[in-house]
Amino acid sequence: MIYQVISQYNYIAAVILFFIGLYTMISRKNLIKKIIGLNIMDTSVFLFFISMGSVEGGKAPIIVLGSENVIYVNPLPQALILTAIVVAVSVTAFALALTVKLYGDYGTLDADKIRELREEPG
Amino acid sequence: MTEDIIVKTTARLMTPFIQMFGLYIILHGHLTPGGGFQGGAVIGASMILLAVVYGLEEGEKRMSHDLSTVLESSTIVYVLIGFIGIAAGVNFLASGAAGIPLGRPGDLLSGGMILALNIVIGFKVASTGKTLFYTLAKEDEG
Amino acid sequence: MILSSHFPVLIVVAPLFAAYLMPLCWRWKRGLTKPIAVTALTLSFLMALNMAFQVLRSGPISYHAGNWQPPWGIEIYVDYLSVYMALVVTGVGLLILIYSTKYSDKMIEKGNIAIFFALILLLIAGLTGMVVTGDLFNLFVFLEIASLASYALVPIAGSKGTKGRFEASFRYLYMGAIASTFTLIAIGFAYMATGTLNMADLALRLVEAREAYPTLVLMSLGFFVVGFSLKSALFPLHLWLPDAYAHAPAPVSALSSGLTIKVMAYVIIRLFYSIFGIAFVSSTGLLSMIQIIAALAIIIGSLYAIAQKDVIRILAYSSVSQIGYVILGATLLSSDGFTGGLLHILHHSIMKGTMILAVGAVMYKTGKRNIQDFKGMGRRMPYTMGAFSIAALSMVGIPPLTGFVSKWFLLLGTLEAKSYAFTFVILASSLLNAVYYLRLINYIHFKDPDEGSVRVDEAPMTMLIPIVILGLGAIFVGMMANIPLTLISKAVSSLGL
Amino acid sequence: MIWLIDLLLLLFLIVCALEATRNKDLLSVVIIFSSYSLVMAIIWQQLNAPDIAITEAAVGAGITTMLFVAAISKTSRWEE
Amino acid sequence: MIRKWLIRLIFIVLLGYLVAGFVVGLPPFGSADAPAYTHVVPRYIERSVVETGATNIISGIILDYRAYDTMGEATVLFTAALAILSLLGGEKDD
Amino acid sequence: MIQHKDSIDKPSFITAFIALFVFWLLVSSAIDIQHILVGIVAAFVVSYYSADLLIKKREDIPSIKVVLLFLSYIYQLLLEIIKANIHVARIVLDPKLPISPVIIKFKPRLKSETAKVTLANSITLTPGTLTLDIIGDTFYVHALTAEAAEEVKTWHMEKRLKEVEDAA
Repeated sequence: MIYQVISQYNYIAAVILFFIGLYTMISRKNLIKKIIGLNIMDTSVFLFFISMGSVEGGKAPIIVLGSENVIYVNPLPQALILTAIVVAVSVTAFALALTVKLYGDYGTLDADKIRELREEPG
Repeated sequence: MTEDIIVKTTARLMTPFIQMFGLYIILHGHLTPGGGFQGGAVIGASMILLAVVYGLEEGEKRMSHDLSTVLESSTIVYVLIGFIGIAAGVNFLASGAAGIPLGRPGDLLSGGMILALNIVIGFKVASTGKTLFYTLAKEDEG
Repeated sequence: MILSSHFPVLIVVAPLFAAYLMPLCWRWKRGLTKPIAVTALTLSFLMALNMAFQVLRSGPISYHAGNWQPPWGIEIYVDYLSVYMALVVTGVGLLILIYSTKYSDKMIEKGNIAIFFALILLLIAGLTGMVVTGDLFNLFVFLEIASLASYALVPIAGSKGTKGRFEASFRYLYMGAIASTFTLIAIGFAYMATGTLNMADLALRLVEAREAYPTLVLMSLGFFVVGFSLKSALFPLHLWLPDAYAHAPAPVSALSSGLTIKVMAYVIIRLFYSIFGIAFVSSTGLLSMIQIIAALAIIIGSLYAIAQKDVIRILAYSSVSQIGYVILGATLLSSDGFTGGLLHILHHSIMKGTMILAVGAVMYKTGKRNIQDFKGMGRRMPYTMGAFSIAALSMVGIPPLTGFVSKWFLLLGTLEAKSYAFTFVILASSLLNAVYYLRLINYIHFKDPDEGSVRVDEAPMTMLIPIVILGLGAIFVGMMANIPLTLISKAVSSLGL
Repeated sequence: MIWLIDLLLLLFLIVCALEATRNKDLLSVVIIFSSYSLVMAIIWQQLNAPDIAITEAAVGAGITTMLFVAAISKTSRWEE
Repeated sequence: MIRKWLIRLIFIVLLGYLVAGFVVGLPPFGSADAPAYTHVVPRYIERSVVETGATNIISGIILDYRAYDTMGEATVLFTAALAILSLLGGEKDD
Repeated sequence: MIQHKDSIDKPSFITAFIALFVFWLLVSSAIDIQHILVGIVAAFVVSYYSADLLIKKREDIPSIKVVLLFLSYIYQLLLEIIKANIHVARIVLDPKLPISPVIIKFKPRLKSETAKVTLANSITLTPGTLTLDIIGDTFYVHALTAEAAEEVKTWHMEKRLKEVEDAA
């Protein structure tokens, strides 16, 4: 049991990072901190995917022509994560642009203060 | 903007080589690790480097607004490459099945549609990376 | 070369292609921006119609992108349910787009108009892509396109928008990003347990995986449900919605309320019925939990709506309540209930679309949207407000209108499932709906306008026509409910109820 | 012994993430996050995912960091 | 003070227990028998060179087998660029 | 400042093109006809886009003699780096850790900006020393030990670089 848990250390690290990211997103009031938390959370998911694709004794999925009986690691999760990284960057960039705009309007990055300062639309 | 001549001169001399390396990554995407996204990101980073060292106007001068508009829309080419499949009587985005020659595996000019798509994606990512940074960093937002 | 066999992919590619053209048009040929957008979406709608006939004639269509066999390549799978959703999305989307062509001139900052149309096209393309895809990761990609476009559409009005628009958009993005990450994790778990991303293949292989990796399958289901509940604003997770609606331009609120959250609800239905299997979901106890949540959403959404002063917020909370109907109908495990839930998607898309667009027309003319400002509006904008009133009555569930039909089926469903508590919930909520919608109608038609209020006349034609078409849709669908019902009943029976 | 290095790298990641949560100076947080990305890239190289490693190094440590720096330069550097 | 620490300890132990329980339920790390490695992937590994002409399997997957996804991905980037331009960019009203 | 794109002339363009093409061949895994053809196109694109960064004006074009001298300079630099590596390793592994970090300033006789920056980067690349800044003609160098600092002031690499500069 203990060995089973320990040997999956990549997954454990991914879960810990996920919770750190989620915690940062929820507990910090600063908007940029929230975005950092989002990024940590995203990378933890990527780490989980890549770990899932790992195969013992596997080589990187670049085929060396003419060699046989080579074990390659699972390329599909890697292909998916390539897409997901781009998505994460896009969301981050847009969130940062919003942050800049919010700062221009309210002069603060504190989520609570922004909520106080906000006026209801009429 | 910096006044440091070490940074300035190094950035100036390195940028063409960084861009060349980015192109190398893009064009070897089907052979070695890397591809359109990675190479595009490298080229985009080289433009960001120029902007950080020499100021945003410099980069704007090198890549006009028209050019970046065109490059932003370069995804059109991706779709048009996809239409080759339909024109050939098979499905959207088909490569080998549409009769696009795959070449001899391992050659630089091989991989059928993959090489073309890598180039499209490379330009797209480079221009988007540049646009994202330049828009975000622009001093006067009007 | 038979083009019609490529419609499953072209229906997504057409709006995408138009969206790519938008920046070019804006730079060099401004006059072309709007015609291209409308043409692309019209094409999309016609393709959806054609596919509906194809599907009705010869069963579900499976399209293999890139000619790769399904588990290896991406399959686009159009069955009865997909084509029904595709019709709703492209049809209502088209009307909202036509409405926006006029609306955008006055209410959107000039520099943003091309981006506004591009983002609307991207949003609709993303939703259509989600609806027709047969691949789990492809679903995620299109989900991200649609989400990013809708975050960006909230503050699009620029300096002509309200002050809190950035905060609303940030909140929306914050919730949406968490939901997207959850979805990605869920996809990872599902892939880990089965080794495939194709939905049909996944459904087959999950049966075995449930034995081998029970925790994985359960976690996958859990993350999916939480993620898409967030995205579809199911009751305790609806907090982002009212702000986002209140600050967005009217066509955007109409799109989000009418289409986005419906498509997210569709994904939940798809997950339950086509992927995990409704029997398995029900055996985990999740189903009864969701039923209760949906019932709570119906009641609490309505109660919140009664307390609002701002018309858009009333409609927003009403959406929270209506999504409860859809989810409740889908989880009742009775074919009548499911039919009602699916019909409610169409009904609510049309009704909410009409009402938000009508409110948008009033804002276009007066710039105001407090409930007080609607006094006597019925006399000034008779057609707009007439459509609004028809839609409101339909929401309450007055007989020949659509709302009545879908609620009738839902009631039958609750009776069939012997869940009498839910019968009571639906009846009670109709009463609550009546409270706030009739109050609105009273203000609009039976009160005199305040002294010194702005004198306005009817909205411009390009805005009025979509509103009236949608309003007439309420009557039409209500009278001839059998037309959508042929598709829905096929969908229901093909999903195994 | 390779697994020991992996373990150390993962530990470093967690420490970086915690520090990024704790630190009040946003510019430091961004630099810490950049090194976090680089270490993540190394881990992915260890897991035989060179494509993803390059992407993370170019995008995560390069472009994302620059975007953060640009945003911070236009807002405030300190978390209140 | 002690109570606060106790609560934290209990919380961490609980979380650890949950994580351990979850991790044990996963297929072992690096296993070649996991379903993720045995169902769809073998074809990519064995045939991608022949079928796509690319020796980099990942390129073969993202730009040929799953090229439709990558079109969506490029679209996400396009959307992000438009979104940022709408907030901070270009021409404004007079 | 960087020059504007229109001012680039043909010889500068061709020089940049050749430099980039050689770089392409160096990083390429194989040299065959396809690599050469694609390399020509790629080098053309990059030099079209940013040749003016590499070669600011006509006088910057190096003669063949300068290139050869520069290559020999690079070779010498590699040897220096290896030597310095061993030296630093000895200091760090010494249990007494005999370090005495100092910052010194000195004025090399180099004139051109490129030469100065090359020297600064060479100093930084050699372990144990680090160029902090160049202000005017003055170099500010941080060194691990006092001897290393003295050595930097009278480094023979500077003379070699001067040769390269004079040849240009």
